[in-house]
Amino acid sequence: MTALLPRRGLAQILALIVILAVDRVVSPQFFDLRLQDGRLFGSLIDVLNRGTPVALLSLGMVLVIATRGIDLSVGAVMAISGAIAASLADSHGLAVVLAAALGAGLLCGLWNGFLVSVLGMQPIVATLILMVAGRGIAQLITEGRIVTFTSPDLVWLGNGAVLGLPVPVAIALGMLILTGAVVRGSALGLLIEATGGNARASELAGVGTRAMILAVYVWCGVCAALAGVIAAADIMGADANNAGLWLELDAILAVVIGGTSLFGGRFSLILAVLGALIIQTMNTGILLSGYPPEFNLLVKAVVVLAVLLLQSPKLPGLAGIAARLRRAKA
Amino acid sequence: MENSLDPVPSLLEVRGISKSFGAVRALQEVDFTLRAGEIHALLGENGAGKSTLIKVITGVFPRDAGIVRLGGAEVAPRSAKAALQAGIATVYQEVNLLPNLSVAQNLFLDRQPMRFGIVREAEMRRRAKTLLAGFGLDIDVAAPLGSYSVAVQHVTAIARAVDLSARVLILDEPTASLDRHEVEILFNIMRQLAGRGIGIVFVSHFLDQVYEISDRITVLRNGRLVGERETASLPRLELIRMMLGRELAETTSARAATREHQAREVCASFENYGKAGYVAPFDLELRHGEVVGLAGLLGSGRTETARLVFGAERADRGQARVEGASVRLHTPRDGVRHGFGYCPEERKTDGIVADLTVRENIVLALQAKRGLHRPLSRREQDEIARRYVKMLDIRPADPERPVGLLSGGNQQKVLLARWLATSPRLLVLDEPTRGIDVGAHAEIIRLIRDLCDDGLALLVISSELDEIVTYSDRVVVLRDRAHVDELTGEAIDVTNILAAIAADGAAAVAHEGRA
Amino acid sequence: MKGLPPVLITAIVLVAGFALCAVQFPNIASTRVVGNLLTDNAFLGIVATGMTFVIISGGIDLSVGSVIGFTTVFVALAIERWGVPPLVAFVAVLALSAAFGAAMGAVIHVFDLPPFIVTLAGMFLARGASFLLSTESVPITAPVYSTVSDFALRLPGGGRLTAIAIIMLLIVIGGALLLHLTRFGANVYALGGSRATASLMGVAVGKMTVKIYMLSSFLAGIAGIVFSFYTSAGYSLSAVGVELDTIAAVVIGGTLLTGGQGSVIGTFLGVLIQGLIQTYINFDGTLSSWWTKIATGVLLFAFIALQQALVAVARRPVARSAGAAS
Amino acid sequence: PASAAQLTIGFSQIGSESGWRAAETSVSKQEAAKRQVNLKIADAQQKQENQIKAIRSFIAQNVDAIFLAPVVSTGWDAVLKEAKEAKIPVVLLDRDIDPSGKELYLTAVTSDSVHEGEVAGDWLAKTVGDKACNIVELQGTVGASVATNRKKGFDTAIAKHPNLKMVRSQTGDFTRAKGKEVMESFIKAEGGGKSICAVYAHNDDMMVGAIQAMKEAGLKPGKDILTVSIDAVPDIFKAMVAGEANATVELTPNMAGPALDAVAAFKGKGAVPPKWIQTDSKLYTAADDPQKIYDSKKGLGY
Ligand SMILES: Nc1ncnc2c1ncn2[C@@H]1O[C@H](COP(=O)(O)OP(=O)(O)OP(=O)(O)O)[C@@H](O)[C@H]1O
Ligand SMILES: Nc1ncnc2c1ncn2[C@@H]1O[C@H](COP(=O)(O)OP(=O)(O)OP(=O)(O)O)[C@@H](O)[C@H]1O
Ligand SMILES: [Mg+2]
Ligand SMILES: [Mg+2]
Repeated sequence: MTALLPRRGLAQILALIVILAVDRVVSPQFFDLRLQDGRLFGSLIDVLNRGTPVALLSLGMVLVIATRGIDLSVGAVMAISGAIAASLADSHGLAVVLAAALGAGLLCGLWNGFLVSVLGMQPIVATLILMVAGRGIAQLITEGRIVTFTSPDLVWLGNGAVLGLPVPVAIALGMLILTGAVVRGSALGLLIEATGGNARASELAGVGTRAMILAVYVWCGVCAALAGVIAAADIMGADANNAGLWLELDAILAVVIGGTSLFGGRFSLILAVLGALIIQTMNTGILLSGYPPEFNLLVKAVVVLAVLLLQSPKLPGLAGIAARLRRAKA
Repeated sequence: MENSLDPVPSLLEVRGISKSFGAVRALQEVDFTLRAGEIHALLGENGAGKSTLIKVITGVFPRDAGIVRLGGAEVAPRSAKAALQAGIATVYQEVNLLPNLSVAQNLFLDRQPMRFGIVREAEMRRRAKTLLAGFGLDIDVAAPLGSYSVAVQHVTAIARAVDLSARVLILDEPTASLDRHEVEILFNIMRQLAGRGIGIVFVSHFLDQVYEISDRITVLRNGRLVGERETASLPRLELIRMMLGRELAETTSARAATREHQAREVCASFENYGKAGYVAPFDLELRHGEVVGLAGLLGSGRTETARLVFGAERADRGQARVEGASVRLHTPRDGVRHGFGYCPEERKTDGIVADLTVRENIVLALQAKRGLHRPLSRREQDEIARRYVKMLDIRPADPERPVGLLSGGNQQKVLLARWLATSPRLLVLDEPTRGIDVGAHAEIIRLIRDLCDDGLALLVISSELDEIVTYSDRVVVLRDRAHVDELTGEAIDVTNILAAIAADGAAAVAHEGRA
Repeated sequence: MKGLPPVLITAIVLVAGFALCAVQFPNIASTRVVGNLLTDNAFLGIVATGMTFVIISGGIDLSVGSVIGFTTVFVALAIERWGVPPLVAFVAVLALSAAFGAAMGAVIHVFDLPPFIVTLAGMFLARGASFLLSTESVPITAPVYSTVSDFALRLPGGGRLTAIAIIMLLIVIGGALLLHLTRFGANVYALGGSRATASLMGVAVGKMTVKIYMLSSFLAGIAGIVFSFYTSAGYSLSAVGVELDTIAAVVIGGTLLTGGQGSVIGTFLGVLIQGLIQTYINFDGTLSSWWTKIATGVLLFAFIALQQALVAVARRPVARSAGAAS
Repeated sequence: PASAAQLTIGFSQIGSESGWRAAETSVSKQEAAKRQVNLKIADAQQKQENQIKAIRSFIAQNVDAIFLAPVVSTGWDAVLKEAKEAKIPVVLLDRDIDPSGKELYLTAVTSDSVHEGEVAGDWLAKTVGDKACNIVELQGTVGASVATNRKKGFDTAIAKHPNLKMVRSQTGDFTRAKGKEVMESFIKAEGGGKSICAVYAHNDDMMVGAIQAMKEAGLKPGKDILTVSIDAVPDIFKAMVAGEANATVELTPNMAGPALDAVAAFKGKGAVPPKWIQTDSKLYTAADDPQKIYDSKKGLGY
């Protein structure tokens, strides 16, 4: 299937290259890599590692957005699953911890999916409910403090390395492949795109649109829960107050940078993840640049606008070049 | 075609218009001339470029080459608004006014009667009412347009354009969802406007209507101008040859005689089936190899019957059986599972998924039927798509093109392909030939027959009584959301159907189109 | 009138909620609390009015919270540090915010980009700009400020209808008139029905888009000024997250996020419902930080679910008499 | 006059953005329970407008006193005036407000966050001595007054020592995750951390994250790189026990205790407290038996 490969990712790849180049300018050692304690070490690895939570979120978010939905609760779900994982980590095995945390994410997704597909609420308010209440639930679990743990298994999830890569990065990669395999290996991808493109027509064609919508919110919840576990494992503690705070916006941004329309329909998993990497490359660059933090948001705004303009259908820039290249090839 | 020697001054002159969408050359050096006071039919197969020409003229699409002159002066409207201001009013093919606005607002959008910067709501409604009355429509103009049937929406769109038209009125398939009576009213109005010197462009696939109303005809084929003729001096067969570039195979022979429809097995049956407030309970038997036509006026409940039969709407009484076994038909999925198919009448909102490709649209129902775990491989998909693109002559023959970019008629064919691909036992077609050109129309009717010969059961809704008569083995007549009559065999002809529809004497007056 | 039934339903939900709260805490049923409700939510009511236009037109504006923040900082600095007369500062900042909104609208239209993301960039931009102006909160001591914040119409029963509450009410009324009685308003609905169709029908879609976002930012600017009256200060972190409260208020008020339907009055009721939830939680006073969040979520759910149930009930008889319309 | 046993006090708390804040809330409850005061806590979720609403509703409920932990220093005049009109005394906790509001509150129980920064800076200057030292700073949330003040205090303290140089400063939003991420990039940007001699973090949470980043980069926090931060939350003492942190400046979570005493005295005997009850900004280092302090703080709700 072509779907895992970017069919139209030229603009995104170029954007990433440009930002990487700018990062190299503001920080000469940006591309340095060395091996230390069996893991790679360098700014590029930081980009991958720090980009992992948003990349995971965007894997779920892109499917939700493909059905014309949106999930504002992912940040709160991260907080919940992180809190659960941290509270159980020192008394239970990793399997139990993961099952509980991901199970919580699944329930959250079910709730969102229920509100949207069965009760027919507008996705943005339906998930706003859990966005507000979910963080409360997470804080309830931790009672507002930072619950720390020492369980080496869980710590490994956040800080370990496989084949030189940080474990979170390997997990994100695994999730990308898994999601891709499930979505594109089955008919799910087509049916989701049909549902998002025209729910009424799809329903009449026999597509179980409600089930599709439920499924994508559930998956989004699971992805968010996984991101939450990783975020907690990373700092060896669950910070229910701040974990995942405002990350829903980054995830949505990543999906849109990845070329998926907020009006549903066509989606690309790999480009959504690329979108997350673009955001993180920019963030890491800002941190390395040494500019005062007052500038962070301004830089972010300018970069986001620039990346979007690159993709604008109306701008005879990259999109045009890409189209011409494709035509030349065809 | 050089018209400079024309005695009648031309009102709208189009010269050498070209327009490409990527690799698709939709128009190539097309000329078109509209005189003041004439009704000019613009004809051609599906995808010939009629709608594109119109949109280029009104500036909705930028043109690649060519000029447009209006009343001798060159114009180049950059938007629909500019075209309106220049005096060109248009009803586009996929009309669709704004269903969320009231009928009155739709009629007077952007030109509401104002006082002190405030819209004079009452005045606007009064004018709307008067305007629609001219079209034989007496409805509550304050209600949202979306609460009315497609036909009412269509009439509203036409009324708006007519009211707007200063010099040129362009109607792209205005009659596709109107019935005879409304078409009559429309034609009367068109004649009056033409009498006032307004030039009218009329697009239609109904050749009868073209001959009834138009003065001249321009034919396009594959984006090129084929010719311009006086209607009166152009024989029908010649016209068809111009449009298709070939002869049309004979299709309209009577059919009933060739078939015996007694000994056929029942495919699906419905007893006392209905839904309160939707359609009165009815009995209906659909047999393998048989075509059942549903006839009735707009709003008589044909679409509703179709939706109940397919499972798109849930019945609240009665019993449905498939091959003798009683079944539950609560959702479209149930229908699909039992081997039903349904082409809805509103293809844009209920039919196509515009962003997806032709291939994906064609395999959608089959995939939904097979379920998630048995995905069609890309090769199977390609093959299915290729087969049906060829069988139905979908143009352009590119399965990877987003369906939304196809012309209206070709979209309709994609929908048909979607259901044929599921090899259904029962196919419900709601206005299957709407917007389809003469050639394809003949193809589809032949296809319907072939399908029946292979044992498919068909339930077809059409406002074209001739069409219904051509292929139906039985005709069920509806009135006021109830099945009122059933005609079989020799009894099926247009006169009898009309009589059944009008059994209460007042034929075709009820235009309470409110859904 | 179109849009009336949903508004009515929202009103019923509000009144029912208010009655329930008053049963538990009789103090709630006082003009003081009602006056507070209006004053405390004045800035929210103002931005929500603008947001209603944006959402009905099928868009969204995430930048409003940041624009409020920027406005407060700008006004405070202009008055206190640069010595500009307050009135001039107001005019300047309103011009600035209107231009900002117009720019966002232009980008959305010209480059055909999703409003969600363009206004998200706008949100970063405006917040970033206010950080550049000042990261410290700047108190405003100009006499106008104390005059305005001291002004209040006394209501019977000890309540106060403050100047900013009055400004908000005027803007809500003005917004409602603009939306429901003018050509501009009709075009807003048209855009929300379908941009493409509206354009085919001769609506100048580009100009409308620019104007709508301009209106939203302009009202966010007014809300910022009101906020600066409310707090007598300018602070770069003020009104963080207000965009979500605003969107929630608009949607609770019966406006469809997909555009094409809704009303300013509904939005106003939505703002009051949110204020009521807040007041209830404050009156309870026993809730910890987390229970506050959970309770807010639960109440939000309850209100929306109640509203949807009422809508479903209200729609049923229609369906029975005339079949299902889409 | 009401006796302390019958007092109802409304407390407008900022929110629960950090462990320290949670501890302040729970200590306040404990202190109120000790004195049998009915404490109503309204959580503002970090929003000033919510705090103003909360105060208004406390006034509407006619409480005996109002505690306010202001999220920002400005903008309280109007609502505090209302409280004054209603004759309800207001006590500020943890943070001060703009001077213009001086006569609108009874007293303020706060620490001096500029001073906290100074204490941290002074400790660093003393510890480093004459050696050249490159410092990196993890700031709090941009625009938060505590962050501004702690930066100001620290900058003043090190300005007197030309050998101390601030080389990088970026915001870590007061959180562990951001603290870790920012520290990671500082390490990369400063040649693997070799040129960094000390980290100053505006709160302990960010420092805990930074310590992890240093460890993962193969550095030894507390030895290769000195650490000094503020708040004195339990986890930083744990790090001290492990030799990974050097110093912290305490911000006591018990602001309510003195405040309750002041209100009780005022209500009972009409005793007017001083305008500012300053809490101690005590410096803790590894020399102060961090294990014991950790044990004593563990149960406070951090
Ligand atoms: N927006 C578009 N983008 C790309 N191709 C388009 C677009 N609009 C039309 N086309 C293509 O241009 C050609 C002409 O289409 P057009 O809609 O003008 O046909 P038509 O004559 O109106 O057909 P019909 O009778 O079916 O309405 C078709 O091949 C169609 O696929
Ligand atoms: N439950 C439903 N959901 C969505 N659309 C519906 C539903 N029921 C009917 N419709 C649509 O409402 C319109 C009203 O149909 P109408 O009353 O005109 O019936 P009809 O007899 O089928 O007439 P015609 O087919 O000539 O339009 C139809 O276009 C139909 O597609
Ligand atoms: Mg056409
Ligand atoms: Mg119909």
